Amino acid sequence: MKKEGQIRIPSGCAISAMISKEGTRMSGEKIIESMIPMHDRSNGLGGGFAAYGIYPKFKDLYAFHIFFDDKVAKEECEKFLKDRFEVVLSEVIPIHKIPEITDVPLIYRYFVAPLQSVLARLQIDENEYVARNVMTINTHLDGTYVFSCGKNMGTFKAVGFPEDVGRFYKLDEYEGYAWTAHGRYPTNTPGWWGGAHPFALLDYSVVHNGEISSYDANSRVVEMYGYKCNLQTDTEVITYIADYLLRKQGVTLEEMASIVSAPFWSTIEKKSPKEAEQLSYLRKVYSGMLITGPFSIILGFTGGIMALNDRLKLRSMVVGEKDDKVYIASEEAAIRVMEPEAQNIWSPRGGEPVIVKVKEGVLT
Amino acid sequence: MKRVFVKEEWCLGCHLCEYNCAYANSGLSSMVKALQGKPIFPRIHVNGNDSVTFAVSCRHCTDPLCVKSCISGALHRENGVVCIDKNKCVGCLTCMLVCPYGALVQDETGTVTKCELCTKNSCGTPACVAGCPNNAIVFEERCEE
Amino acid sequence: MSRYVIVGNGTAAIGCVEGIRFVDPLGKITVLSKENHPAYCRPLISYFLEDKTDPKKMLYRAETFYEDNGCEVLYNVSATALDPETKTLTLDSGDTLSYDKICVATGSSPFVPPMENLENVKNRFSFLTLDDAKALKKAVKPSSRVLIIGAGLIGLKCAEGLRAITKNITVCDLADHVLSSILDAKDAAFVQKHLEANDLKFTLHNSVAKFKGNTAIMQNGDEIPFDILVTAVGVRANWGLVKDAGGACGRAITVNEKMETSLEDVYAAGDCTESTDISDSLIKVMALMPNAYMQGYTAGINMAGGEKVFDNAIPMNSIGFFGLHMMTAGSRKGQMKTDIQKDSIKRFYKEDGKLIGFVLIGDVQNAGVYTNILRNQIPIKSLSEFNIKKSPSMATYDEEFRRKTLESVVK
Amino acid sequence: MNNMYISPDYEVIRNMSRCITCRVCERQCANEVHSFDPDGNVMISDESKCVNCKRCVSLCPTHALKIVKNEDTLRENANWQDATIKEIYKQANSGGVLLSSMGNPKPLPVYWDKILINASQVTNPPIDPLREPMETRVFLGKKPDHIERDENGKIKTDLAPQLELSVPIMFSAMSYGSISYNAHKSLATAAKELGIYYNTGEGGLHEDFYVYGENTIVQVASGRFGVHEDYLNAGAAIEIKMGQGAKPGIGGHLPGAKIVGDVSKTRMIPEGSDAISPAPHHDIYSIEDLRQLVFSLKEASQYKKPVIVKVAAVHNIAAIASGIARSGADIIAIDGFRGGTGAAPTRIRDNVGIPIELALASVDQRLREEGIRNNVSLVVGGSIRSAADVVKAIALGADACYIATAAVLALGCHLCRTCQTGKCNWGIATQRPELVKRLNPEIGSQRLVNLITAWKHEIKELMGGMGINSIEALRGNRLMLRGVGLTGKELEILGISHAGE
Repeated sequence: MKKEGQIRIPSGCAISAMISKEGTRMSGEKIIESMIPMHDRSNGLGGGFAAYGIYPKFKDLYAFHIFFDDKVAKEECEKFLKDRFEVVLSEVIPIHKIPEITDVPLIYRYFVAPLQSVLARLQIDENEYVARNVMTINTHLDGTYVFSCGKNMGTFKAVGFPEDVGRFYKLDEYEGYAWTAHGRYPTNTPGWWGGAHPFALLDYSVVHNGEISSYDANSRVVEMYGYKCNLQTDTEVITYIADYLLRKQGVTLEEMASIVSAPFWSTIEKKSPKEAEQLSYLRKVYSGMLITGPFSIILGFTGGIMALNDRLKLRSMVVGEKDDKVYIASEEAAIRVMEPEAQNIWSPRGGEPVIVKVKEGVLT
Repeated sequence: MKRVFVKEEWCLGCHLCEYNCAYANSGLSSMVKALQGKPIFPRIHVNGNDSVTFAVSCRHCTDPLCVKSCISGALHRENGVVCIDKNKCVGCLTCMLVCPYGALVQDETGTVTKCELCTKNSCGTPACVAGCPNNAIVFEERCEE
Repeated sequence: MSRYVIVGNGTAAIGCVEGIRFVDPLGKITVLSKENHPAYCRPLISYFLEDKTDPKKMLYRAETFYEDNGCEVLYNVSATALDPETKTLTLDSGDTLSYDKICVATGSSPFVPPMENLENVKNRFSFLTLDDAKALKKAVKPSSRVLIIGAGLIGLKCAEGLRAITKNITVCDLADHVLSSILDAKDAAFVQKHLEANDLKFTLHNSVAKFKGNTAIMQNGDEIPFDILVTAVGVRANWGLVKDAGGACGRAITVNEKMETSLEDVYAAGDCTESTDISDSLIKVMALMPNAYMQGYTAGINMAGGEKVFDNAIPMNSIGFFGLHMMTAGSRKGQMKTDIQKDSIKRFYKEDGKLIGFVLIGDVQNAGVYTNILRNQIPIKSLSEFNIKKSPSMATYDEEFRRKTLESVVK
Repeated sequence: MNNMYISPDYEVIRNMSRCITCRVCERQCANEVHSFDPDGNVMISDESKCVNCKRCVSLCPTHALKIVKNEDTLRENANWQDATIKEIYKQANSGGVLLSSMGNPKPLPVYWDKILINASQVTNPPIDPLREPMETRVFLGKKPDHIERDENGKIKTDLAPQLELSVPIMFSAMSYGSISYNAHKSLATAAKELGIYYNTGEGGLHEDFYVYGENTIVQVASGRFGVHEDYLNAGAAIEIKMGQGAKPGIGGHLPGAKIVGDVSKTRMIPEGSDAISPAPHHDIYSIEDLRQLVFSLKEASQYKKPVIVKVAAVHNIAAIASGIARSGADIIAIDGFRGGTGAAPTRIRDNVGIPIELALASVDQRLREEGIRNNVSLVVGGSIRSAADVVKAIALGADACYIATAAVLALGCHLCRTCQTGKCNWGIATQRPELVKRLNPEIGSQRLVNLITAWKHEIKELMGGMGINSIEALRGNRLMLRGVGLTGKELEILGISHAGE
């Protein structure tokens, strides 16, 4: 069977997220539990989490989480890294061996900083530098897969049910101000660890439930901008779109929402002329980044999360609150597990972004 | 009330209206049976000269001279449609003498025949209109000028 | 509520009823009918003779016409006097009828010139009313010899009708050609030939000097024996009612374009009136059915308070004998253009660039186009074509007129 | 033998038991095939004149007529086929270049028919266009690489001039002269009603049609007929015609007989003079010359109109397109070898150029590889025959499609391919007033509106089936296509997988 990257694999999913607006760091326990009631939304072929604020000690370093098929791959990759980065710390990511998770690859993390000399020569910023190198590793280094490369954040994923993956990575021992989780229901993958979600690039991570119909239109557009859609998954292309728009084009989260989940022309025409002009400009200029077909995504980034549905709301997604915490999940049941007293539970409309940011100043 | 109007700009002079009319008012189920090998007496006629053609049928005047002039009471209006009672017509042709448009003709019976907007047959939309290939004949409601 | 009285029950009377009702749905209308029939199509009486129609079909309007239009009809009633001062009408019964507006539509009566011993002729008939026709039809047998005095429209139409019953018909006239009121001698000869081909015999420029039993002694000495005599010399307007009341009259009752007589609230319409022929601007009695209707209708509208003028009367005739149709309109003077074919004659009369009259014999297709040009005095120059050899049609008019009539609702 | 008799291609079959001698066929045939024989009181026909345009068949009220292929044949020969031999006879008779019209009729591969479209099942839902909004609006023109913000942080929204289409279909260039006034009027009014565009072709713009300017693309071709400042500013866009799919590499020739009245006035050439468009633009012998013309036209139109460069699909089309994309042009129109024409040398029509499907796929891919796909919009034409072809073209990477043959078919054309005679019985490819009036633009435009509306419905159905609710999510979405019966090379060029993969 072909794995992710060799063929496009559709999948259904469960997603979940929690965030503290005060920046309070929470253990991964709740987010793991939230996936239990949504067990049937996954089929054991992939689960994963993204956590923000988990590496405060290394917050200025890029944390690379890497799967290696074997030692040879690891050595080759480490050589690659050494030529380009200052590796401050390399270590095995601690795991808890459990019978539910098998075929475990080598899982390492590296806290790195780009070599300033190289950066200066290339005249690009460090984010771009990191992104390009990660893309190169994932495209060209066989048996190596960088699945997380942001600062003070990390993703953890594996083949298995998400609640098992959480236990496997001992996420109850991490503390983050924002968490997202994903349970996967792919239809024809043999199950590859790299294919599990979240998908991350730099500090952007995406968990996604759905199957987008615009995939190749989107992927061929982002590929024009240097991204390589190695996995051929929705989550990957959505992450690249987010990276391109937010990081490279400098659009706001709201603007990004109005591009990928664009309001219908008929809706735009009903807005005030000024607003209509902005919205229609974005639709025209970034028309190739409109995403159609069902999706509910939670985009994680440093300092916040954004949840977004497709414009027709073809996938479920609910939001709830309690105090400074905001919870988002495919099902209300998952929210109730994280916070039985959750209030203001609502279902955002198609294309209506739910952006939650940690209070300014808390994270610096 | 809907009437037949003719736009000479679009008349092709194909004369199909005449044949469709004659067929529609023949009461027969096949055009071939109705028209083959016989003279036809359509209620619409393609007129014209070297440069222009157009079909002419009864205008269904709001104040029809023919009805006023009819010496037998055969011509009358039914809901605005100028109709002829062939039973009463004696073929005096006074109507032809007064109609400014030449919309009435004498048929093989010696009596006068004229367009009744296909209200007396099963066409629905007048046959000339339905069959005109170029919309030169239309069936519309228009206001009196 | 206005009270309308219409004296007469012919075409003009019906036009008058329809005119009144166009404006006033409520006013009381009383129609006085001398004849004991609902209005019928008088010109059809010849067709009645040949069974092309019957009294029921001859009705000018539906049987329910009077009821539908809220009219009271008094049959077998004539009016004997009109008093415009008191607005009353005296009936032959001696009763009186008061009115707000009155229309005199009394028509005409046969005019018979004095002929010696005429009063002793048995089987003598006029030919103007349905009753005349009924009586005549009853009297004529296939073997009957018929003598018709008058080769005008009435006489010849009568002859045509009787021809369905008997072959023995002779028509005499003082004039030297048939249909002298509408045709000149040349055209009349063409028509006469056709009539003779249909077994009618003529003795023209000749008239009855006296009667001797059932034989007419002609002026030229000929003797014509007959079984049936029909007098169809002419008609005279029934103008007495107005004239006796002091109303202006010429050869008939004088009316203006609104059909008003010189008497206040007294209108007149139909064969009893005279009006201006616009083709030659002369005042004429135009005893024609279309005119009668238009006059009656105009009178009716004005009587009921509406506004209507009828100012384009022309003499016109459409008539056919034994399948030969002829149509005439307007006057026969001015510059004449002629197109004579084997079986048709067309004559046009122009004056000041306008068509003032025409005669069509044989080919009468779309003659209404000419009538319209004549009646509306359309300058011939403005026509896209006026080719007398061609049949008239909408193509005869200019483009503007065509567009107006073909692309919009017309009156 | 002098002037070899060539048996007619068609035979007129009249069912005498149905013919009512109404003579409609006679009155409607500009080729004078039919006539009435008063002696026998029958209709007769001279089939040597018949071009099989079906006007008589369509109008015969008793359906007494059919036109069939003449069964008179030469001895069968797979190599020397009938048509081939007859062409030789014709050339031996005349000594001339063979002329024909409309598109390439040869049985060359039609890739559209070997590409199949995807639909959603189970893992994501198809969308019902009757229940959910389904967008087909498209903007053609250059898109910026970066956004800019004003001092308040608002995005600056001044965009290079764009064409807005309600549905990604436009009527492609057909000149006034090659087609009739009424055909142009039909196209113009339909384009306006539909919210799309029609194209003047190279014959200028009749003054009556300036009112449709917002929906007009004015063309500048090598003959520069009817080109002046007002003309350039009259339309919504300006198209430089470098080539045409039906006859790449050659110009045009409208015979003087058709340069009459308004055609002459509109083209700004004397009545009766032949209108000859040179093969090249004599001011464009290279790509840098094109850039100069593009900017000359932009100058003349104050940079308010997008400039389209139209080229025929030829062998190195990807490189040509890349050059155009860097020339300042806003839109590239590519015309495939099956595109129609009013007149072309038969040999050129049937043997020069490449299929639009392959050209489109390679151009789209090339522009993406060069990162300049957003510099230009891509419009493709050359036998787009149905909504499915449109969907496939968009999925291969086109922004919109040009249709012309389909449009004239809607107007009544029966593809008899004798436009060059000027005796079009359907009032389309003719200037004879009595024939021109046969196309009532009211009917013509309604039929075009119907056609595009029908296609729009079908496009929506197809998109909905794929779970796509806006056309931009279809553009370049090649995953939605699969090939059948195509070689690996063909699939590679098309950038699609084989069905079943």
